[in-house]
Amino acid sequence: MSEPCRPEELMISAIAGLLDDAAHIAVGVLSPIPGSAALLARARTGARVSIIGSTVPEFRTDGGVDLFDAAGQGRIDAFFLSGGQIDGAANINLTGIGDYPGMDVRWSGAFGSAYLYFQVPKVILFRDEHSRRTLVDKVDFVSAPGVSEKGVYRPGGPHGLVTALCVMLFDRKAGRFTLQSIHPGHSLEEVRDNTGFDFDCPEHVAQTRMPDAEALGVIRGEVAAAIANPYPGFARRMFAV
Amino acid sequence: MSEPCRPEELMISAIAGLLDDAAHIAVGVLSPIPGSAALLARARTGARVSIIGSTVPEFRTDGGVDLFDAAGQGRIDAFFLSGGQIDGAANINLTGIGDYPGMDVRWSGAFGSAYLYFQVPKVILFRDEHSRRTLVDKVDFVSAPGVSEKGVYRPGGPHGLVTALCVMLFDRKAGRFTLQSIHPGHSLEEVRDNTGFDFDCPEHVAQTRMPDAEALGVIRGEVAAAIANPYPGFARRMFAV
Amino acid sequence: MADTEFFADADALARAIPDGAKLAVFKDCGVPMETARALVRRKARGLHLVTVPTGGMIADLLIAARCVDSIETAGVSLGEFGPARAFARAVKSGQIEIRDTTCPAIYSGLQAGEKGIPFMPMRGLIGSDILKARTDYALIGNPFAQNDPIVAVPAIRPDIALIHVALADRSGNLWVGRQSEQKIMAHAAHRTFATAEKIVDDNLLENEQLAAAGLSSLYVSAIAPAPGGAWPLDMPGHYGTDRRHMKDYARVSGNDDAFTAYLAEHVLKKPAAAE
Amino acid sequence: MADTEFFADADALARAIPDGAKLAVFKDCGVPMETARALVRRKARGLHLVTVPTGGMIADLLIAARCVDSIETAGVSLGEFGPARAFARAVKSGQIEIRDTTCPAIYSGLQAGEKGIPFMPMRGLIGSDILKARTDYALIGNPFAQNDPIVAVPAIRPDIALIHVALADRSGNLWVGRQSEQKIMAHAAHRTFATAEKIVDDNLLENEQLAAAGLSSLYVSAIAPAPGGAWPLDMPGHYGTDRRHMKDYARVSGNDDAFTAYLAEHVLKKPAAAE
Repeated sequence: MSEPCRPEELMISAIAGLLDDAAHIAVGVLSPIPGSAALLARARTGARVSIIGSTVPEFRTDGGVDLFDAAGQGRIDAFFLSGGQIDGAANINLTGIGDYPGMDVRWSGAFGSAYLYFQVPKVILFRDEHSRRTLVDKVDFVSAPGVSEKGVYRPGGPHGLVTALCVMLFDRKAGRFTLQSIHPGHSLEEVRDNTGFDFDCPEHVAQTRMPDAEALGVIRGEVAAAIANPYPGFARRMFAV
Repeated sequence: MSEPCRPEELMISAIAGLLDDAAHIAVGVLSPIPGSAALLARARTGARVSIIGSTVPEFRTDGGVDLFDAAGQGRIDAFFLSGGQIDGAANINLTGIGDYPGMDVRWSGAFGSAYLYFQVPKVILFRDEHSRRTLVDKVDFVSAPGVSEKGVYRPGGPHGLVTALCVMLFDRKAGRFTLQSIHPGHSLEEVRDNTGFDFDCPEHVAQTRMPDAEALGVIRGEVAAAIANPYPGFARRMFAV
Repeated sequence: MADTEFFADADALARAIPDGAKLAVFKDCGVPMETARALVRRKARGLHLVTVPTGGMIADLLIAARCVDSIETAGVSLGEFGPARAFARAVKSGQIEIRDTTCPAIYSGLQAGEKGIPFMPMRGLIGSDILKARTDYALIGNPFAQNDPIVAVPAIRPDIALIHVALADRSGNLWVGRQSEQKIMAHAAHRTFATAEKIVDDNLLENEQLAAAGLSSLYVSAIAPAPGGAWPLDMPGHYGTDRRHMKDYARVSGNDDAFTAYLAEHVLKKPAAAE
Repeated sequence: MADTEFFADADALARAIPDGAKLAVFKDCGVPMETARALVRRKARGLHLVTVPTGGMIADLLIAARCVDSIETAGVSLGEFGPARAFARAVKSGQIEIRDTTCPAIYSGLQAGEKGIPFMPMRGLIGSDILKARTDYALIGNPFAQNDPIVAVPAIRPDIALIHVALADRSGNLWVGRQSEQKIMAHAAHRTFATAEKIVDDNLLENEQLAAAGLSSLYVSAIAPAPGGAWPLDMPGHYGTDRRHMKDYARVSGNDDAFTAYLAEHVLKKPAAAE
């Protein structure tokens, strides 16, 4: 394992660290880094992993009715969401910027977020780009809300946020993020400068733990091999498989 | 066609006469006479016929979710129901006699009646035995009501009643049966004596039309052959096929 | 999410079904008769049956053997073989609690369970004595129309969906064939216990033709081999109904002495599977 | 119930789709691309698309070719090939009406349509700006609990479900494979128009293995042969995605001149089917 840990591998390892207690992890389309993290968690804990778009039978789920119903049945423990914008209350915006509906910037749409964010107990937000453009004070459009009023049925919700700079955990009662760890090579100042929302910060912020040699071996071995089925481009780029 | 028309063949013909405008006729379990009538109607009009329990692909329906949903979609035009008791308001009782739930006589249960009676535009009631035991003033238990209050969504309901003695039509507005025709060999008096409910009667009651030679030929030919798949016992007994 | 557990036979599988469990069983084509017999052999008690949507010999047998406390059903009958007399007698005597309904209400309740929603609206039922007796159903308004009442059928989530299938694989996947309702049952139930005519090595979900009627191991908690497991009922592609046996059963149903003899001969000592 | 009508090709089938029709199209594995191109060729106008539950190239192409007045969708994107620029531009300019929602709400609406019920309760959505914009959705109470609001998604009944399948037979039955959602679409829609890779003589519903994923002719109004009919998208068991073509399309999407050239080359003159 001569090659040093790459930023993507650190994020894979950081996300996997949040998945220890999830028995069934589902992964949406276009999520190769969370997908790899789910597979790393699987190698450690034996978790079941379902990846939308994979044709490997053990990962297969079509992202159709069955997937959403399974979430409703409580059979999915962890899922990943992203957003064009994510704000300090963990609201996510996958719809666009500006006044709805004739927005200045129009993205693809909410997909399953406005449902799965409510149903899956542990939703991990993932956004590689950590900037004031992506992590905003308040999203322009709430595709899916981070917290719900009392009385709204919501077994699920945000657990944490992983970016290229840090890991934050979300406190559902307070409705706020707390900085959990900063990736090696980055500083609290850098995180503050690039975050558009206010968040809580412990006195001493830990450094995100680097994946050890064993973890890197798993990532570059069985994870790389498995992730190539749904995400051939990613696997080629990252692992040359 | 030397053999004279049998009572079952007359009922088959009488029921088929009520099905002229039905493009899709569904038949429940244990309904060989209505099933034969549906097949006779099909020979005349080209109607689609679905028979629960048949394994012939063109008649096949499993009586599962698809059948009930198809009725909800408006894709079934005619269906048949029977009852341990049927009353003058076309209420049917498939549940039992006496006080519910510990009834003196307990039958199998309502099956799909409490739904299909509401959804299928033309429901034909069929009960071979015409007696004060089966055709009562008021059913002990309403498994499915004949008429509904204003405001209740009900595109379907009872169209008529065929027994071993006669054909009655049901007036949904009045909520009453009208005698339509009496089978050859039977009298109005006999019908009155054996009917436990009050019904309307025109001044001159027609005789139920006997199936002509062509109809008998179809019944004993293609209908007998087709009905043998879901109802082998009936076909053997009736048509020796 | 525990992995699928494999049992040696229906008796071992039935021992894992707790007394008092709420069991869903399908009406035909894959009735888990051998599991039912194994439940009788292990003297299961206090079961709550949900017939999907109607019941036949399996319900009558379990009731006659005093395994059942309550039944939710759209109807129980032996079909062309006659009435289910043990069922009728147990309802009349109050030996079991009866929760009458209509076929699509069972499906609606299971589909609500499958979706994780508290209820499913359903047309029909209004004005019936069934609705009057089902105080657990509600009448609600259609929010998109004036004065349009509709029944809300509460979700049904059985403890265990009990099914018999043609094929299972070593990964815990099942092939349910035309009986797509068995998928609804498995989704709605907390756990699914299946017996199978055959357990194969190849993953069923890798076969494009079979996969369409496949049920993922995600839903399957337990599998046991049981060739002839639906006997004396039919299993399409494997065997037809044992009509002579059904006629015999119809005669003993509801007759104590005859049923005791039937149990001794056909249930308590494990019968050879019919082919 | 008219019998299934057979058309010579997708162009003949597209001529039977009226302007202004509300069309449901599935997200992948059987996207009726050739029918979409035929709709562009016949200059269809005023279509209302319901993507099940999301849309890709088919929505983007029909919008760019000005066939579409409105779209109900959980999202439109070319996936790994990039954003659906024609879609985004048409939403921004108001060229099309957008009815945003979330995936399971499309399924819930279609399943309500399938069951003939006016609405389906659905968890989630509360507190989102999607729900605020969907004034056709309602918030109702759960009749079985206190203070438990839930969204009522109104039934969706498309005029036509537009699908592309691997197999059709001469009796009008289809084989939809793993894509069981295409059955939901067909049930919910008033009519289903299908193109097929292949039309076979044998009745698909007679084959026990195929029947489980069969869609009865009861639901199928029109069938036309269209080998390669999903191109440039994939058709499992037949062909994969034409990735080079998708990259080309992603480049022309939202660029008027380039799109005009694309139309001329790949749509207005009928392209050879990809294998």
